[in-house]
Amino acid sequence: MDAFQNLGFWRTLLVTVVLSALPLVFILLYALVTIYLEMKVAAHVQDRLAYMRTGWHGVLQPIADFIKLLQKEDIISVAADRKLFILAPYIVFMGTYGAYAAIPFSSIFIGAQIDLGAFFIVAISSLVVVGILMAGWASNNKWSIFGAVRSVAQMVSYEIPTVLAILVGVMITGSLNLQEVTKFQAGGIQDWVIFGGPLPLLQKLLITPFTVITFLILFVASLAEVNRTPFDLPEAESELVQGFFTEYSGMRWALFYVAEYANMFLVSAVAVAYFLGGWGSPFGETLSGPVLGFFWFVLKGMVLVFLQIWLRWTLPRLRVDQLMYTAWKVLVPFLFVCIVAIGLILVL
Amino acid sequence: MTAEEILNSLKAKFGDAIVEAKLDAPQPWIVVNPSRTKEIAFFLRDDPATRFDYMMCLSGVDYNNGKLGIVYHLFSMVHRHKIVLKAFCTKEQPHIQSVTSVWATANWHEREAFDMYGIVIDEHPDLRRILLPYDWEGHPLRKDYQVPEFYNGMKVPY
Amino acid sequence: MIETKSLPTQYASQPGPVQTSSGKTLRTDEMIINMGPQHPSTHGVLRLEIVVEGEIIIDVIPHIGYLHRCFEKHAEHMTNYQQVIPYCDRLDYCAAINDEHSYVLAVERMLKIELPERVEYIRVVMAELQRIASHLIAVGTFGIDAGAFTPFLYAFHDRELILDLFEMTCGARLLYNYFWIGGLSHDIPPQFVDKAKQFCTYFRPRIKEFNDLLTYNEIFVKRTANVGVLPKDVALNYACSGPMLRGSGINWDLRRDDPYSVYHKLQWEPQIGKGEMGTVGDVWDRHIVRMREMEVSLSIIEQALAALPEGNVQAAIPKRIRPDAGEVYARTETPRGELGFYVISDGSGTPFRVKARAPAFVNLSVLPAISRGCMIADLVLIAGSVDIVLGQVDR
Amino acid sequence: MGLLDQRFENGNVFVTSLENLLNWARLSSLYQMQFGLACCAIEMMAASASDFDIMRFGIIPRATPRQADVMFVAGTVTLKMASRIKRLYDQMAEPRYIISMGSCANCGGPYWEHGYHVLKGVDRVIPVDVYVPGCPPRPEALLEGIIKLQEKVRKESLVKKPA
Repeated sequence: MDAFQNLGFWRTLLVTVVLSALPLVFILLYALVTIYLEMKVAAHVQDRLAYMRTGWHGVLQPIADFIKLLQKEDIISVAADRKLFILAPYIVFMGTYGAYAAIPFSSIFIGAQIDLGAFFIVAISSLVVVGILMAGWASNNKWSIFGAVRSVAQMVSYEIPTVLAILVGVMITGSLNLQEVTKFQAGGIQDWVIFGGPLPLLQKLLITPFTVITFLILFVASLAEVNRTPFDLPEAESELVQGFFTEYSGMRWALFYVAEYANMFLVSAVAVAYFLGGWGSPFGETLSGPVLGFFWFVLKGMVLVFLQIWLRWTLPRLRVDQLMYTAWKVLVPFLFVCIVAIGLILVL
Repeated sequence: MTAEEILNSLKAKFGDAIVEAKLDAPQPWIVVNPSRTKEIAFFLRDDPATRFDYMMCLSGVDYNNGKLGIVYHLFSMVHRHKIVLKAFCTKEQPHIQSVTSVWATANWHEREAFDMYGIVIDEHPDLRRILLPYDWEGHPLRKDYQVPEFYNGMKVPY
Repeated sequence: MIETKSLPTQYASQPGPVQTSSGKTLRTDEMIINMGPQHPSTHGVLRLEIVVEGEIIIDVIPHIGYLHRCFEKHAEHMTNYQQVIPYCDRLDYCAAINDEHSYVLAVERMLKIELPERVEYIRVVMAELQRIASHLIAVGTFGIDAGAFTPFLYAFHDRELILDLFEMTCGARLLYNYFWIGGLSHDIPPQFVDKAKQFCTYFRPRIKEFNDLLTYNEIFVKRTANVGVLPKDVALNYACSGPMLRGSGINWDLRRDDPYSVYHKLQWEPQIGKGEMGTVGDVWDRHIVRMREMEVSLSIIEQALAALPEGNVQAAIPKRIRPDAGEVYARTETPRGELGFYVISDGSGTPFRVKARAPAFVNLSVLPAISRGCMIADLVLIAGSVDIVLGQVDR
Repeated sequence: MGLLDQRFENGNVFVTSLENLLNWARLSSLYQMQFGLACCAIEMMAASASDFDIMRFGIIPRATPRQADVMFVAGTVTLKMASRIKRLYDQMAEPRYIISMGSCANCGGPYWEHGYHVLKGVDRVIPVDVYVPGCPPRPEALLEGIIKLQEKVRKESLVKKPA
C-alpha cells in the first residue's frame, strides 16, 4: 500500500477498488472450480461420473448453475423478517470476503499489509456467525432457527481451538503479520512451521510432534468452522432439511453457497500461511517468485480443500453434544499441552 | 396348552362372558363378550399357564349381516401356543372394550379398526382416525360403504 | 404384569420443569416441530409431530396414512384370489417377494395343497435374495440418516446385481408378481443358478467392506450406541418383530420357530443383538443384526441352490380357486419382521376379508416410546433403524 | 415465472440469444427436490445411485423446495397427501417443472377403481410437464423423461405471449 501514497485521492480510490476486486474475482473463479471439483471428487469416491452433459465432462456445469440461479424467482415469505432476510447473505459473504484482505496470496500481493493480520482474519470472519443467526431468525422457520443456533454454538466453540492453534504458529514465528510469517518459513519444506520452523536440529526434533498435532487440530477445527462433515450439523440434510438457508432461493442462496466455499479456502489459507510455508516454494529458492508463489499458495490451499471434500464424502456426522465434547474436552486440552510443551522447547 | 384347555380355563374363570367357541377349525377360536375383553385379555396374558404375551394381529371385520367384529390373534412366546379370540358387536351399537392397556401394540390396530369400520373402542387412550384424514366421512371397509364424490374439492372417483 | 414404563433415561437433563434450590420452578419453553411428510429422513411420507425442549425430544406423535392406498378394499373387490398378489407386491415395495410369499402361503394353507419341492427351494432362494436387497436399502438409507452419503451408493450398487437376477427370472426390477398360488409364474432360467452363486461369492467381501466403511466407523458407533434402546419387555409388549425384536436380544425368527417352506431343512442360525457397542437393543444392535442377516441369507441361498431338485413349478390346482368357507392367519419372516395375512373366505372366488398385519406398522408404533428424551439427531437415527416402508405402514 | 420470463414485448436478436443462454442454463441445471412417495421413489433412488447416475444430467437433490427446479412426483398421491403436494409446489421458485413418475401419479394406476383414498392423477392438483409411464418405470424411463423435459425447456420463450 505504501506505493500509492504519492498518488492523488481519486487514483488511490481507483487502485483500491481494482485491487479489492481481485480477491472477488479469485473467489468467484475458485468457487466455480471447487463446486465442480466437489461433485467430481464425490462421484469418483462413489464409483460414478457425475456431470457429463454440459461441456466436456460437464465443466460448464457450475456456470449453468450460476446463470440459472441468477434468474430464478426470489422468494421472501410473508412471515419472514424482510430486512434481516435480505441483509443476511450479504453479511455472511462480507465476513468471508473481508477476511481475504489479509491473505498473502503472493510475495507482492496482499490486500492489506496489516501487522495484526491473523487477528484481523479471526475477528472479521466471526461476522459470519451474525449473518447466519440473522438468516435463521429472519426465515421464521423452526428448522432454520435450529440450524442457526447450532451453527452459532459450533462456531463460537471451535473458534477457541482455531485461535489456540494459530497461537502456536505465532509462538514459533513470532508474528501476526501473515507476510512476515511466510517469509519466516521461506527456506523450503524443512523450514515450515509444521516441521518446527527454522530452528536448531535438536529443538526441531523435539518440537515437530507437537506442531504436527497442532496442525491436525487446526484442520479439524477449521472443518467445524466452515460447517463441513463430520461437523455439518447446521445444515444437516437428514435432520434439519437445509438448516439456516432452508428458506432461501435463487441468488441469495447462491451467495450463501459461494460464501461457504470461499470460507473453505479461507481457513485452508490461514493454515497454509502459518504451518505450510504460505506462498513459499517447498524447494527453497528454486521455483520461487511472485507468480510461482501465487501458484504454490493456491496449490497448498486446494490440497487442504480437497481433503475437506474427501472427508465430507466418507464420514458420518457427529451429534451436537459430541461436537461440543470434541471441542472443549479433546481439542482444547490437547492444544494446551502443545502450547506448554512448545513454549518450554522454545525457551530451551 | 390346547385350545380346549384354554377354553375350559376361561369358562371356569369368566363363565357367561365366553359366548361361543369353534375348536375344530384349523385355527380354533373363542368368542367373548365385547364389554369384557380387557379382563379376559389380562387373564390370558398374566396367567402362568397361558402367558399370551405377544399379540400377532388385531383385525376388524364386517360380517355383512349387521355384525361387526374384532379378531385377536394371540401367541405365547413362552409356551409357543396360539389362540384366536373374537368379539362381536352390532352396527347400531358398535362398542368393544380396548385391550391397549394389556398389549401396547393394540393401540394402533384398534385405531385402525375404528377408522375402517367405525367400531368404537371403549377406554382407548387416543381414539382418533389413523390412516384416513381426520375430516373423512364414513368408514370405508364396511361392506355398504359408498365412495364420496368429492373430498375437499378433489374428485374421488376416476 | 409387564412393566412398560421401565424405559431407560437417556440423558442426564430430563425434560420438564426445573426447580431451583429455593423451590422456584424455572420456565422452559417447548416447541412443536413438524417433520414431514416431505423431509429428507422420514423414508417416504411419514409425518412426525415432535415436541421439543431445545434439542431434546419430549414427545413424538407419528401421523401416518399419507400413503393409504386401500389395499384391503382392493383385496375384497378383485375377481379372484390371484389378482391380489400384485397389490401385495406394492405393500412393501422394498421386499415385494416376501409379501407375495406371505399371501400365497395363507391361501395355500386355506386350500390345503402340497407344493412340489422345487417350488419351495426356489421360493427360499428368491425370498433370501430379496431380504438382502431390502436390508441393503435399509442400511444404505440409514447411512444417509447418520450423515454419510457414500454407503448408500455402495449398497445400491450391490442391490442392482440382485435386481439383475430377478429381472432375468421374471422380467421386473421391483414388483415381481412371481409367486403364484400353488407355485411360481414360471421356472428360473438355466443360467440363474450359476449367476446366483457368482453373486454370493462376490457379495461376501463386500459386506466386510461396508462394515469397514460404516458399521465400525468410530463416529457412527458413537452416534448409534446406547441410542434408542428398546428393552425386551417393551419390544414384546409392542409386538415388534424382525430385526427390531432380534436387536433387543430375543432369539426369535419365524423361519425357524414357525417353519414354512423348507427353512427347517437348511442349516442356519438367527442373529441377535448382543450389545457389543453399548446396551442391548440400541440402534447399533439393530443395524448389526441386519448386516449379519445378510451373511446368513447368503449361506441359506448357497445351501438351497445346492439342494435344488428338478421338477414342476406349479402344483395341480383348480383354475378357479374357491377355498372352503373359513379363515386362516399365516405369517412369514420378511426383512421387516412378521408379515401376517388374515384371510377370511366365504366360499366364493374372492376373499371376504384380507387383513395385512404389517411389521412396519407395528414396529413404528413403538417409536414414541423409545425416542422420548433423545435429541432430534437421534430421532432421525431411531426412525431409520426401525426401517419403515410407508407402503406397508399405511397399506 | 423466473425474473425475466415474458418481460419482453417482442423478440429480437438480443432477446433470442439471451433466451438460448437462459434455456441452456435451466435445462442443464435442474435441481431435483428430494421427495419420494411410494414404490417409484425406490426406482428414483436407484436412478440417482451409481449405476444410472442421474447427476450426469446436472440433477442434484435438494432437500428444500425453495432451491429445487424439478419435482418428481414418484408414487401414489393420496387425498391426504394431495394438499401437501400442492403446498410443496407452491413453495418452489419459478421456473419449476413437474415430472409425474409412474402410473399412480399419472392416472391412479392400479388403484384407479377401488382406491377411495387415491387421487387419480397428480395433474388434478398441480400442472405436470412430463409423464413417465410404468409401474414402476425403470430408471432408464425416468432418464428419458428428463431428456424430454430438457427438450421442453429448450423451447421456452422470454417473449410475452399474445393475450
